[in-house]
Amino acid sequence: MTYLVLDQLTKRFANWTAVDRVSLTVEKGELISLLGPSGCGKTTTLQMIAGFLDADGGRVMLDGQDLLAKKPNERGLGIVFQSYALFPHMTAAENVAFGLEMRKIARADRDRMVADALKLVGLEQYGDRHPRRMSGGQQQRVALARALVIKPSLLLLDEPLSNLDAKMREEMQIELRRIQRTVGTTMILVTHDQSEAMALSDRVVVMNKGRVQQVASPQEAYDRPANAFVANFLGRTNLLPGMVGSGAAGTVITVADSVWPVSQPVPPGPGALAVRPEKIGFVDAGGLSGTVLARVFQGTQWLFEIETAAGRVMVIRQHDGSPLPAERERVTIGWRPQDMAVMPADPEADLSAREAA
Amino acid sequence: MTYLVLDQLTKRFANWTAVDRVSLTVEKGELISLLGPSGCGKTTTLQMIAGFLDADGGRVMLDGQDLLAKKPNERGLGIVFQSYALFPHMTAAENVAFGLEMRKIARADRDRMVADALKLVGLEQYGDRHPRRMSGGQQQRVALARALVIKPSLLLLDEPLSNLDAKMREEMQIELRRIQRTVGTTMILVTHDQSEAMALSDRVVVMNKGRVQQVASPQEAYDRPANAFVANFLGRTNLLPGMVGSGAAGTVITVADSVWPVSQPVPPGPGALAVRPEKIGFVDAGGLSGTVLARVFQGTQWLFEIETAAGRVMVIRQHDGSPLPAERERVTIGWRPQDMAVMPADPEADLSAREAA
Amino acid sequence: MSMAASTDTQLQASAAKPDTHAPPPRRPRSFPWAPYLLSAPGLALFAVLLLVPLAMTFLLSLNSFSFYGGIENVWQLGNYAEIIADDYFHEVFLRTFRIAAVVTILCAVFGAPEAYILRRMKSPWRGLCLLIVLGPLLISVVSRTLGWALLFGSTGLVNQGLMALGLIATPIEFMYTETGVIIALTHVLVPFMVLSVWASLQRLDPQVENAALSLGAGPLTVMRRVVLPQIVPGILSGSIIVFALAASAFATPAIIGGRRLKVAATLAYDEFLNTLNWPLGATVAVLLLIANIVIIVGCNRLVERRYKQVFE
Amino acid sequence: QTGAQDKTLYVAAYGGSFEQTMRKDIIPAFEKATGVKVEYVAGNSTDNLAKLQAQKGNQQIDVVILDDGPMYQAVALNFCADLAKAPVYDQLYDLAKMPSGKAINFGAVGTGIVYNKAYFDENKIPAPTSWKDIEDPRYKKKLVVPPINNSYGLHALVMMARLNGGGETNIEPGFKEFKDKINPNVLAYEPSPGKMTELFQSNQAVIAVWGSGRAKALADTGFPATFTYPKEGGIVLGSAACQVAGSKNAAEAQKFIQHMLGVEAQTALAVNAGFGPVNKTVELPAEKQVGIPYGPEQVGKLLVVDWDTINKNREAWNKRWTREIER
Amino acid sequence: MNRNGPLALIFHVLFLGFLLAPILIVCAVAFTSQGYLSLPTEGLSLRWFRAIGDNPEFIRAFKDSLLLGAVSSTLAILVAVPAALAIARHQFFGREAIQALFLSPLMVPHIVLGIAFLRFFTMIGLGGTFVGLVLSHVIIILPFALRLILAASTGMDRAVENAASSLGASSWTCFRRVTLPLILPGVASGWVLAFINSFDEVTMTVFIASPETTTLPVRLFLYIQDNIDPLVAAVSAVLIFLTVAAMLVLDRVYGLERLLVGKGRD
Ligand SMILES: Nc1ncnc2c1ncn2[C@@H]1O[C@H](COP(=O)(O)OP(=O)(O)OP(=O)(O)O)[C@@H](O)[C@H]1O
Ligand SMILES: Nc1ncnc2c1ncn2[C@@H]1O[C@H](COP(=O)(O)OP(=O)(O)OP(=O)(O)O)[C@@H](O)[C@H]1O
Ligand SMILES: [Mg+2]
Ligand SMILES: [Mg+2]
Repeated sequence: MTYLVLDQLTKRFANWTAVDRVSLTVEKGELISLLGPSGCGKTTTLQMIAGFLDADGGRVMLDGQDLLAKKPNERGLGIVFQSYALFPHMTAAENVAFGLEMRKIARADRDRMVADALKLVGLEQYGDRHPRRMSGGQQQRVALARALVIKPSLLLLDEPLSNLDAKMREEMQIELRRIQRTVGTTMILVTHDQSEAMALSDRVVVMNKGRVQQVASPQEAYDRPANAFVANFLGRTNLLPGMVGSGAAGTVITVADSVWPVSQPVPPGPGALAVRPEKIGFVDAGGLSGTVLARVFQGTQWLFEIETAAGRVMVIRQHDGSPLPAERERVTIGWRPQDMAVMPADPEADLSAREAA
Repeated sequence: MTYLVLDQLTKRFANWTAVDRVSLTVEKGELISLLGPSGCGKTTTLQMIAGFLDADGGRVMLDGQDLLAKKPNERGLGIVFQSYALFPHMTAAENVAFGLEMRKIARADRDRMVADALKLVGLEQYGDRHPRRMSGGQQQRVALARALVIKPSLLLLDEPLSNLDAKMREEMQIELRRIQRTVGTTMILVTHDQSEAMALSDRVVVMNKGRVQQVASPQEAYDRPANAFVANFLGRTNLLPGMVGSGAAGTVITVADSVWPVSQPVPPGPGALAVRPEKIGFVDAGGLSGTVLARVFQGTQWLFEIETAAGRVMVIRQHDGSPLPAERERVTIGWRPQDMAVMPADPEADLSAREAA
Repeated sequence: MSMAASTDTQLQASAAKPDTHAPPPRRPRSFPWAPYLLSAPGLALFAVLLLVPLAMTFLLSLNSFSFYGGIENVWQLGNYAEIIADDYFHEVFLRTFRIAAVVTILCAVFGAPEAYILRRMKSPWRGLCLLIVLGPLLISVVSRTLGWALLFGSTGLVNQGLMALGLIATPIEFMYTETGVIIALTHVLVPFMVLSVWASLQRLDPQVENAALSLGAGPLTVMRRVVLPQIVPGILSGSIIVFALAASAFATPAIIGGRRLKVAATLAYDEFLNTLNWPLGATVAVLLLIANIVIIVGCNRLVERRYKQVFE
Repeated sequence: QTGAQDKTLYVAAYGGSFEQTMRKDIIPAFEKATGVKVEYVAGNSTDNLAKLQAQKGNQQIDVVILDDGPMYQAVALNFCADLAKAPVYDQLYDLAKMPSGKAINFGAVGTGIVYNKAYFDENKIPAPTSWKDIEDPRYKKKLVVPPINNSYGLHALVMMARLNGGGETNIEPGFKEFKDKINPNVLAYEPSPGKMTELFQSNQAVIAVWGSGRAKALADTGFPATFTYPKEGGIVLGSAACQVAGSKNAAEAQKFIQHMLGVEAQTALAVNAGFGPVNKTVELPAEKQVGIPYGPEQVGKLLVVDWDTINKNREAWNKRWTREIER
Repeated sequence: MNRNGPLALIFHVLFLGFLLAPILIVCAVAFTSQGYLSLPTEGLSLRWFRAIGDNPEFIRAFKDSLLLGAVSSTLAILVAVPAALAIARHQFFGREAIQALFLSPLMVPHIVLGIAFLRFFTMIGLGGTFVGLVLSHVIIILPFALRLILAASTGMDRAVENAASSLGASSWTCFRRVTLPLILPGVASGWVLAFINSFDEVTMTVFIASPETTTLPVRLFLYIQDNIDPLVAAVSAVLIFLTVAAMLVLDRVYGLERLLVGKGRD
């Protein structure tokens, strides 16, 4: 059931187009993530949906009604602002209670709901503290509680968890997911954290320079990016130059000292091989050889930088206790052919990505 | 060479002890991360070092001198504020130039350095935009540039990258690391992102409720947490209840339908087995059996939740294309004995963690 | 789900292609009524209660006057011509604006830092000091100037003290001098500056000042480069009030300056009450009003443009 | 009589001690006698004259009391109605009658010199006896003269002209005297009586050209001020009353003016406010006569100025005064 | 919180000294036993304070002034707040003209306004009424209120108001619950300034006040017609005392800090 439709939404600031003809259809109860580099227009898009910025063009339909014709306070949305926008003159509890008061909830119910909401974000003891006296993360959680407590049917979340530690963040993610499931809230989440977007969302919208690059399920966007920008933006990718040619077993691509079978139809000649670092493993033979330049511990995983004849290759291995090469060790790396993608050499990958949108 | 010493630093707000006898020694050129849940006193600690909050007790020595006796503007530190604290009436370039002006750098040099700094944070085109007209991430990068451009010998970073996307974040991390190496800047970084802390820092300081829990290298804190709080805070840990007893091959712990050899000296009786999710693999037999409750895609990895007779167990497997179980599939999980830790059952793990500090 | 998503993508991509350069439908902007509605009550009040009397005053300024005939309903610009031609009036107007300008500057120079200092004071002191700042406004101008006379008169405490100390031989002139008028006006008007800067200081984020400190700026530099530009609206408000009040002040110049130091307001007062030459008095008032508006609106516009960022 | 019961008469006159006297001694008797309620609109002469002009055509005031100078102006501007005939007018001195027949002086004070006796004694300066004494360089910046839009100041100017061979018709010598000889002594040209007292009280001024009534009020506070008529003669300054033209209570207004000229009212004004009685039949006990122009010979000694000439030239003099003397 | 340095404190003390000096002198004069203005050299006396009690019209005028000040400054605030918000956050045609109009009463000598109002009120039949007095005072004190509220509301963070309206607050509620509390320090100081100015006005009020309603300053002005005496000082001293007392009560009941500084700030 189509719930929210953005149709060619556009916003210009003076001579700067912050949001450029963004179109999007969101189903009821869906959780959609907006992803994209800093300054690509995510906040601006949300602000237009919420009604705080006038769109320069395009339409927004909610449940079949023209949203842009409504006043912000009649849109009935919940919003978590990137800058929190807490009421500085109210305590945390008063901040959270505000939306309920507007909905004329009886005093007793209100108090209970506020207490629940504060508990949810782990601030049950901080109800009567003013924002100025709270830490960054605490303020952010108050902002979250304030938006959640009114149980809006559409919730816009602008980097709602950016100042929380991993534990708290995960709890909050689970809460959001639970609310989405039980209350049926439709959510649009702006996040800079790709794993958050991947873990939470039904679909992701990847934006760049004000334009939508791809709308797809997380795994699809990750595994089958629409263009090089998306591929690059969603996690790291190794792009290795090679030469496509015909071997005994069909088309192959030769990258430095290794040869890989190609299943896609690619014209012979210079090409590029794309493979994600976590798909690469250390093999005994039959792969690309190189030297470990650096190994960086990242908690659950190790990041390796390998110097090969085809350039630097990043490799990610899980920190599961299995033996891993040390720095300056000579290694051979390999991957399964189905995990790689081959494309014709394109010196202007980024440019073409923009044009593709 | 000891550079910065915090000695029993304490801060009380009214009846609230935000920072409680924090002691820490930082070497010259070191990059130290402050980690801890939201509201644990990280920002407060930095603010005391910078001189914006008066300490209620304790000392801070920088390079052998008493820092608390100096005025904030004479401490010569660089700071990135959690709330950015940009000068709203100045353009991005003017913001960045401010510190240089204070240092009476000649006009031409200044312009060049500002341009370099803006370029470094990817804002070369935004020099004459005012903060109010910038996105959250852009503002944060201006704040970063402003602190970096003056090349301070001590740099305090309060969640400097929280609003940046993974790509930008990684670039910035590399830059920070480079500056630390080349300029020899000592850095104290507050971050909620554990992988950031792990990847960047020479040592991490884990705090909770105003107290230091552990100071150690990232890997050490991760692999040999000083207490249950640290273990829990740094990445996820499965804590499985079991019964310690004596088997044929020495001490063993029985967890539901599986038995594991114990190498540490643990008294027989009820105990707990701790094992990190990424150390757990799917095995054919000889492990704990259960059912896959949920599998969540997280970009480079998959998170599984397995229902076992000993409770829910989290498992992380790399997204490297190898076949993985589906939801509702019956599986058996296992790990290497050296990757697990066994401790006596402790219902009040959190409390004891606080006392340990 | 994932099927739907991918088709969506396709649709998106193919749909976007053809009209890449077609401008999105423009939304018509409705006329911004809000500001007019908001200022409507004030406008209505002023239109009836101020514009009518002011218009009457303006018409009055076109009349003529003679001692025995009183005000005559003729329409002429003679009064304006008289003022423009007579250098006595030039001197008075010049003095008026000189005093107003100096007072405004003094109030800004002393009032703004005081407001800043007040803000940084601890809780009970701050309220108390704010109250003291309001003090001068609480006593009538008559007793206030009485205080000045007792302090600074030729036989006042200050002069007596200085003479007793042998620092000066003859009393410093204060009463009936321009300096005296300026000091007394500054004394009365500086609270307006403090309060209005105070109101705009409330918005400042203290962390921003901390940021400047951490970058090596001394307290004075912080004030000049970081605080000052942000409180320009407050200083502007204060300056406008102070300037307008100083330029149209009557009581203080009349009492401290005496009749030999005439300013526009005392001039108008004289014409209105002593000679009953209302048309000429009204002309003085109209000219004062016009000059004031030109100066104030000019400065306002200049400052608002210069500090555009802060005013948004 | 029943009609008068709910009538209200608006009387505009000076504030200060005059108001006290009016409210205490004069108005209650009038109210009792006539049953008319009197509302007292306090204000000084210039304010009240301005009010008359502002409310021209729709006057709210019935009786107005002004200094004689402004009263001439009020009459000239047709703010006053003719006085009704009444027996009490026959009991008055001639100087009480104003030429137009529209206003009447109900009290007289004299313009002379006030000085701080304590200061003079302390510095062994002899008491001033002549108008010319205000030119004495010993009073540098210690002399106060009201400006000429005030009657006292005007008197001083006319006096200076007369002493130097001029007069109302030839004011030039007066201006010259002021410009060259008096100006250096003048601390301020101060019209406000309140301010004048303050200058005396704070010892900034020690000598002034002023009125007998004001001087009496100052001396009554215990301040060592002494008033003297210079040997060339003091000048009479009247306080006048008139019925405002267009008054809705004309008859009551006329009655009020007549009431003020009666013996009781005149005595009260003399004793409490220092106004020399204009009613010949008033008799004051000797101790109450101090500082009040009283009796035919004292009143007769006072000089009068020619208001008609003055008013003709007043505008020009004013202009000249502000530009030459007060600059 | 940053603290003030020694230089700042010296400045502060000198500043307050400058402001207080004449006031203290006046208060001292009020205690003289002499019949004229002098510093009490020979013994203190309360005679001039008793003299206030002997002048019941002072007390009545004081009450009138209070009422006038309270009514007119409240009305002025009611009109000034929306106008200030319009000017502070909208760019619209005629903005500067409106601003200049609202400020113009500051720039006309009050004597001129007094006469003009008197003529106008006489014309429309408001002459000598309390309503006329209130209206004329609203006009002359409105600029103070307006400028102070303007100073407080320019540059206010709009996001906070957006947050309120997103939570369902109508424009009015949003104003009442969020905007107003945030600009309250400006509104409060605007009210105080307006009140004080209304309370202190004499040049214009002399013409508009009627015998039935006369303000304290007008009473004093008339009282000193022929003689200044220490009663004026005593009245000032009482005013100061009453103000301080009122502020202390306000502080107890509501919190001066909260009013002038804003809630939840430090
Ligand atoms: N001015 C204040 N008055 C009272 N309590 C305060 C004040 N400032 C901070 N606190 C409290 O002190 C504690 C520590 O705050 P701090 O800002 O140091 O946390 P933090 O570790 O930086 O948290 P976060 O990761 O959320 O930014 C918090 O519980 C906070 O509520
Ligand atoms: N008021 C404004 N005037 C001019 N340009 C603006 C204004 N507000 C935002 N921009 C620009 O519009 C672009 C989009 O801003 P937006 O806040 O939507 O980015 P974002 O995607 O939310 O970024 P981030 O992740 O950094 O928050 C940015 O380049 C920003 O500089
Ligand atoms: Mg944003
Ligand atoms: Mg913090």
